[in-house]
Amino acid sequence: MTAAALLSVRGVVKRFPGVTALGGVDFEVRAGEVHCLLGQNGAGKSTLIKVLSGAHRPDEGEIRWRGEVVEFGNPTAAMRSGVAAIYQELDLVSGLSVADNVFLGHELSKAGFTKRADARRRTRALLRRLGHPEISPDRDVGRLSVAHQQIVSMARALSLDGQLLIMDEPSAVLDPDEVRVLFGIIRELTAQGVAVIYISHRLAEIREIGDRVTVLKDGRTVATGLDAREVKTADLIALMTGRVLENVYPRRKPVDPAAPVVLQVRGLADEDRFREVDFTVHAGEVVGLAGLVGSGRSEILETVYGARKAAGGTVEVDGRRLRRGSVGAAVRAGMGLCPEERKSQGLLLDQAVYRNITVSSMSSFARFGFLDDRAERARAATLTESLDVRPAGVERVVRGLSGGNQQKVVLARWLLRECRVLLLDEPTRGVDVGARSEIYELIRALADSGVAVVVVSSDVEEVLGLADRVLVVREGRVVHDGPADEIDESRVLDLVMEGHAA
Amino acid sequence: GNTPQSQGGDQGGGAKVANDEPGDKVVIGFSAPAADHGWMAAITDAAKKEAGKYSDVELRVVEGTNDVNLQISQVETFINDKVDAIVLLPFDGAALTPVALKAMKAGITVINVDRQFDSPFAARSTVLGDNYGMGVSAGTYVCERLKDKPNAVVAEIAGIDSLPLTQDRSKGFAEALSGCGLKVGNRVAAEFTVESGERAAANLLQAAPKIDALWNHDDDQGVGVTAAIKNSGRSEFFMVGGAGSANVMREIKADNGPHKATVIYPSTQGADGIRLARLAVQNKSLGDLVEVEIPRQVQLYAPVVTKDNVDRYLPTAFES
Amino acid sequence: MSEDTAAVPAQQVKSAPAKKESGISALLGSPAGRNTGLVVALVLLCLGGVVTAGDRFADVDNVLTILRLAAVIGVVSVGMTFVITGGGIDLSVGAIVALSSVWATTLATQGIANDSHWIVMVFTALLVGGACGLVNGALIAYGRVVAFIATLASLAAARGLAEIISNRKTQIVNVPGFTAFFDASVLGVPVLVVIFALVAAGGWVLLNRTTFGRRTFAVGGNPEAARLAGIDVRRHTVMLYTLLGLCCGLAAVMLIARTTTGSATHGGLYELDAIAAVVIGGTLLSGGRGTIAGTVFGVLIFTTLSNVFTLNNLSISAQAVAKGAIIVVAVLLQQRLARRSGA
Amino acid sequence: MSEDTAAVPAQQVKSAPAKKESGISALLGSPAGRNTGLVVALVLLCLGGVVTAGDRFADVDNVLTILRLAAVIGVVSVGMTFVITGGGIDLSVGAIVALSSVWATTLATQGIANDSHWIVMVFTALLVGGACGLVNGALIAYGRVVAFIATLASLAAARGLAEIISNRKTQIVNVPGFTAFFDASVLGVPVLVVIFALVAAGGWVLLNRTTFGRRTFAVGGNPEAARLAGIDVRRHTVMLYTLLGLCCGLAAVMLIARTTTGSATHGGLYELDAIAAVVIGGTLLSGGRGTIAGTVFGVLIFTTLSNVFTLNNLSISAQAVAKGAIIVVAVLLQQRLARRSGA
Ligand SMILES: Nc1ncnc2c1ncn2[C@@H]1O[C@H](COP(=O)(O)OP(=O)(O)OP(=O)(O)O)[C@@H](O)[C@H]1O
Ligand SMILES: Nc1ncnc2c1ncn2[C@@H]1O[C@H](COP(=O)(O)OP(=O)(O)OP(=O)(O)O)[C@@H](O)[C@H]1O
Ligand SMILES: O[C@@H]1[C@H](O)[C@H](O)CO[C@H]1O
Ligand SMILES: [Mg+2]
Ligand SMILES: [Mg+2]
Repeated sequence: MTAAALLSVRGVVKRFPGVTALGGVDFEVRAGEVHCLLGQNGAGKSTLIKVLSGAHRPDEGEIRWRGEVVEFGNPTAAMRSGVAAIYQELDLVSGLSVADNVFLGHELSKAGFTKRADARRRTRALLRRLGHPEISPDRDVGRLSVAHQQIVSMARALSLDGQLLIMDEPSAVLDPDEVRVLFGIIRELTAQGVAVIYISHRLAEIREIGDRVTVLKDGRTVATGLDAREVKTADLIALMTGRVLENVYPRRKPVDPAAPVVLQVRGLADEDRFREVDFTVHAGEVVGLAGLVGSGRSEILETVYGARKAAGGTVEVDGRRLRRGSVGAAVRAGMGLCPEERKSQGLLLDQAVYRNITVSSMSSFARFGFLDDRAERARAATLTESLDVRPAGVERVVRGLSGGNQQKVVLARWLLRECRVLLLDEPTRGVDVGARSEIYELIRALADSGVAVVVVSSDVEEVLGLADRVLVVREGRVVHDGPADEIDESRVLDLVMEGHAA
Repeated sequence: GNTPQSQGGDQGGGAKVANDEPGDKVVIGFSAPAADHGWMAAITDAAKKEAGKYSDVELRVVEGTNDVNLQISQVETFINDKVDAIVLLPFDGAALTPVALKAMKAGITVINVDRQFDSPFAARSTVLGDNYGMGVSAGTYVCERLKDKPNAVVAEIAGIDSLPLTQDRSKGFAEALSGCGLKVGNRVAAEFTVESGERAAANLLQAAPKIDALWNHDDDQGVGVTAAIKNSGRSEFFMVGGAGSANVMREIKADNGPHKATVIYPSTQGADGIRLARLAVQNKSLGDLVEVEIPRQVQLYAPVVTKDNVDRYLPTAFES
Repeated sequence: MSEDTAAVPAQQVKSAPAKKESGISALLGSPAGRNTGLVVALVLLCLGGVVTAGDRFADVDNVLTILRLAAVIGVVSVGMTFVITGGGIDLSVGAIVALSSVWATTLATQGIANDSHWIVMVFTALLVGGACGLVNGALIAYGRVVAFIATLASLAAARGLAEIISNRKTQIVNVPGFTAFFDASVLGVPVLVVIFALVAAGGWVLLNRTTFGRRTFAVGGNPEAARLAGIDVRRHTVMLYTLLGLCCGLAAVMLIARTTTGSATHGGLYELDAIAAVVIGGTLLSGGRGTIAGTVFGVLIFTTLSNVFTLNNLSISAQAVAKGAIIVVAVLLQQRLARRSGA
Repeated sequence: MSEDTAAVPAQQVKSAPAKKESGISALLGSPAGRNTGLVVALVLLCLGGVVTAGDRFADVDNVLTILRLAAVIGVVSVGMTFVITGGGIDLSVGAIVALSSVWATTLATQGIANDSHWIVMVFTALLVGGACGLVNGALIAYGRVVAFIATLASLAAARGLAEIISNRKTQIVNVPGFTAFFDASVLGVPVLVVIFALVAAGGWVLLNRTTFGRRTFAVGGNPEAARLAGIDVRRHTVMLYTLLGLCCGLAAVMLIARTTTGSATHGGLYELDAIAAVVIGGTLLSGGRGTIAGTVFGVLIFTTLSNVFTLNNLSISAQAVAKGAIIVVAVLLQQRLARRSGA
């Protein structure tokens, strides 16, 4: 242990009933550094963060803060010591305003009365610093996009003026531009001696912003203090996954030009978010939708799926026109959607994994309405095994799974249903490198079997690596539609940003 | 009837001599609706007090309830227990009839109190207040006082409106009034409680800017009605009470409030039921009657209490 | 709703993944085990009954009395379990029971029943109950009126209607076949108890073994996710309230049989009794989690409590105080034991 | 809870992007505007009153009567708004009002009050109410008993206790100073109405302008987030129930003044009335969203409704049916208008 260690962690263990989430974690963080935490989904990163920020009590182990042994019995204690955290599951209170959320728990007040003007002013300043002056401090947080919610969370963490700032996958919902702003702020903070613990599944980011790296695997430290710029990607992946990964993106097969059109969208429009959206997807084709956060991609997908009412236009599957605004009709026609916000839109959090998987195909397990529970579990088990959902066990309640594994459960739902059209909104958000390549394989395999796939992603590299054809969406309009191999990342970024560049 | 408060102790029927001698032990089950208002609480209290006077009576009182299903099961439990008698003030007379019949068939003496069964075979004897008669008494009194005012405004504050007994009272009142050419101009219903009485009266007083007479079915809710009247500062009318609580009688006696009369609906029916049950089980007769069996039905009288006769009734009145 | 506040720690517990079950914890985790606390509470209550009332409590007749008492509210509570599991609430159940009982016993209905078959009364009650449930469901699912308010409105309207139809008189049943059928016993078990058992068993199967039940959990647990998974949440919601309405109609038939009357005062405060039984049984008021077995235990705990009180000649007010205390103890017991079983 | 089912489409609306607000919609979005539907409903109701009952309705005395009747349940409802916003529920409010009223009017208390000052009665009621709330809160937050059940138990226990203390008799108040104070008027406005106004205003400030209020929203909206933000959720929960208990104590004082009595029957079904007023006012039963102004409108709608009915000499049954219909209309109105304002 060097003298400069701001925080040092020794032998931390955290058990949940039936799971040992942390089985002995050691690492230390120095003032002024960006310390990256890497690990597969379920490795224990978020749990560790919660232990460090006082949200969980460790069962064993020692935490030293500025050299002294501390016990953060609750989040307040940690905050008082100067630890601020941005949690992976954005823990904001919808219904409260942005400013209220930023100062929740450490309200600016006088004799119990909130100083609303001050809070508003300071919130505005923080948001400006984060590059988002357009977010109003008075907006209800629940009505912001996920990306903006992430910004608010960051504002909240900054407002605490901590000595250690912990960020659990902050970039997952941000677009490249915003990530750049975020990194600027991180640099600013570290220059002032603030330490940052940074978690991300995007290795490129680690290299760009990180100083040192600690890798967790199955709740244990497998490597610590690695130099973020020196260490080889292959080594990191090997440390995390225990195996060697050659190609993240699967090889594309040329799409058969004679393949039938499966999904045909014409003139789709909604009240105000997008209009005149036309595109077609052939059997076996993967179409990627690139665009800025808030450009309307999610709304387009949801409208195609019938989950929002369209103001105009038509959607056809295999040449048959779907009834507007009916999810049931879409599902019956063979469509499936993995929604953007898996917790609030995708999952039945308090129910077993297998029930989450079979919920859209119940009738195939039922006879006169009676379910064959055993068959359900067996099918679900096969799927979770092939997707490597961890920890295994289809009876497990979904809430207890790590974010990446929850995502796989949603995917499994539509794999089971054998769709004609699969709509994926940010399918790899929060998914680790290993699993991500597995998901890519899966998507590709589905396409190869004749499914029409539409993928929305904020990760341009992902869109280009995965899709056969790329659509760029800007402010509710499709501004580009062409083969993926005829366009490169910077061109996409240009298209995406046009008129946006500040 | 007697009340826990009265000093009289042994009243009624002059039954004291032979009938009060201890006889065979009698186990009596007692069930009544929820004591959600003073009169009903007084019923149970009086029954308990009465039973306490007899060394040969063991009384089992069960939770008051307005759920007929629960009350039926209480009676079933009494039947299982093989009590000697059941004194039953049913929440709904008709609904409790089958189980009372069952008890009678099981050889248990059932005494029906206040709200009547719809089969004569369901009870050995019935102690009834006279709800219709109450309305008639109140109406007749109002007629007497207002006979010179053909356009007089008469208002009525009823009790729980969904109970048949309330219907009977209102019917009697309306019919007596029509005898002198009057009718009820404004009618509201309360729930036998002080609070509901105050609420109903406050609204009623707004609905009727001028009133000549007001009949209130129940003296418990009457406490609230009086409070509302006092608060409104209105004094142009007189008021007739119902059931006959001690505090209303004191008010009548002192002549310092809106109440000028009240119509008695004895809260001692339960106590009478206990007595009858004991006598019937022990095969005794009702003292002052020549008849050797206790009667099938005792209907209590609903007299009008006024300043002139209040002293006679005050000792047996219930405290609300 | 309510329990969310308390649930902060509970949620943590709730979210615990099912561990590999072993020995005792496996037992406790089984359907019966999940209700250990309730079973223990019920057993303690019965012990209390035996100690204080001895044979009078442990008698077959007494047990049947408890079960008959439980039957009517039990049927309503089973239906309520579905609605609450599906994320709803229904305050109008008592009023629906009243309205159904009144409608099924009007002179006209009884006349038709006497001319044809008593089953007409049963159908009338079911029809009225089902229709009320349908209206509730439609108001909530398509009218988007908050369930609490929609059913509060129905409560007022249905009771008012029942009073108008019955003219606030108790309607006495004079259909011999009807009473004869429901007064009978099957192998010593009263028909009413048999009906309750069938409804409970049917409810269990429906909730735990059918697609309908599975959808109910989904709709209650996360309606948005259920919708995006292709479930017609609104239609399902309507079905849930209609099902509960049918249960109320059936309960009305049972109450008519038990009292030989239909009345606008029937079913008073059934809403509280039913919700209490359901919630004490372990169904989450916030939806997504429900258990029929728990509900049945909940009903039995409340009815046994009344029975033990009846046998014991306690002062009435003291009973109320004791009841409060016992409810809390039962819940604490259930929680401690359920927690241990990792449920 | 309940409204989640109904909220499926509502959620959609919620997650829809807020459009740039302009003109009318900006107005509708303002605090007053958020309650447009309620205001419109109340205005329509009053119009109905004027048309059917003319001067008798539009009379100052009548308006004061309505306000006086609204005052007691109003104070309870303001307290209930906090508990529900904080994610809880309290079924014991009526029983707490009863117990406080009884305790504050025992011969002993009145004796002390007569010997010293009538304020003793007020303190007694507040103390009893606060203590009951504290017990509720502790059971829920630390005992982890589901709020519905915990307060149902308190309901039984508190009413039983009130009956025991009062011996089920109505306790009449003979403390001249007390009655004189509360019967008085301030500039023509009855003291009870003044108290209600103060409580409502105080409640509004507390909920919307203090850290306590902010935390109440957080605790109800997302208890886990509140905990992570360093809020002691359990302590806060206890405070919420205690606050409601204090409101019940105050309501008891007001009821004592209005009826000149304390009684174990006071406060009957206040739980339903208060929850209904709160929910119709727009507070979410699932917590996290609450409005004092809405609650006040909710209370006024219900009390005005009975007043108009009485002025029109409507039969109780017809009142019930009409009430049901009007509630639904009010809610639909509120929803359509609120939706338009983008709420
Ligand atoms: N509250 C909880 N109850 C039970 N198990 C939990 C809980 N929280 C986390 N776990 C378990 O602990 C392990 C570590 O989860 P954690 O969320 O820390 O992973 P992670 O490294 O953050 O993964 P991801 O990259 O997917 O976010 C997982 O197996 C998870 O199922
Ligand atoms: N100017 C804006 N910038 C960012 N978000 C906006 C803006 N206007 C509205 N939003 C919100 O952003 C949400 C996300 O928009 P949408 O889903 O259409 O974008 P997206 O392209 O899918 O982006 P994301 O990757 O965040 O999902 C919308 O629900 C909307 O409420
Ligand atoms: O319950 C009612 C009322 O209390 C009335 O005052 C007397 O008759 C009883 O039956
Ligand atoms: Mg994580
Ligand atoms: Mg999106």
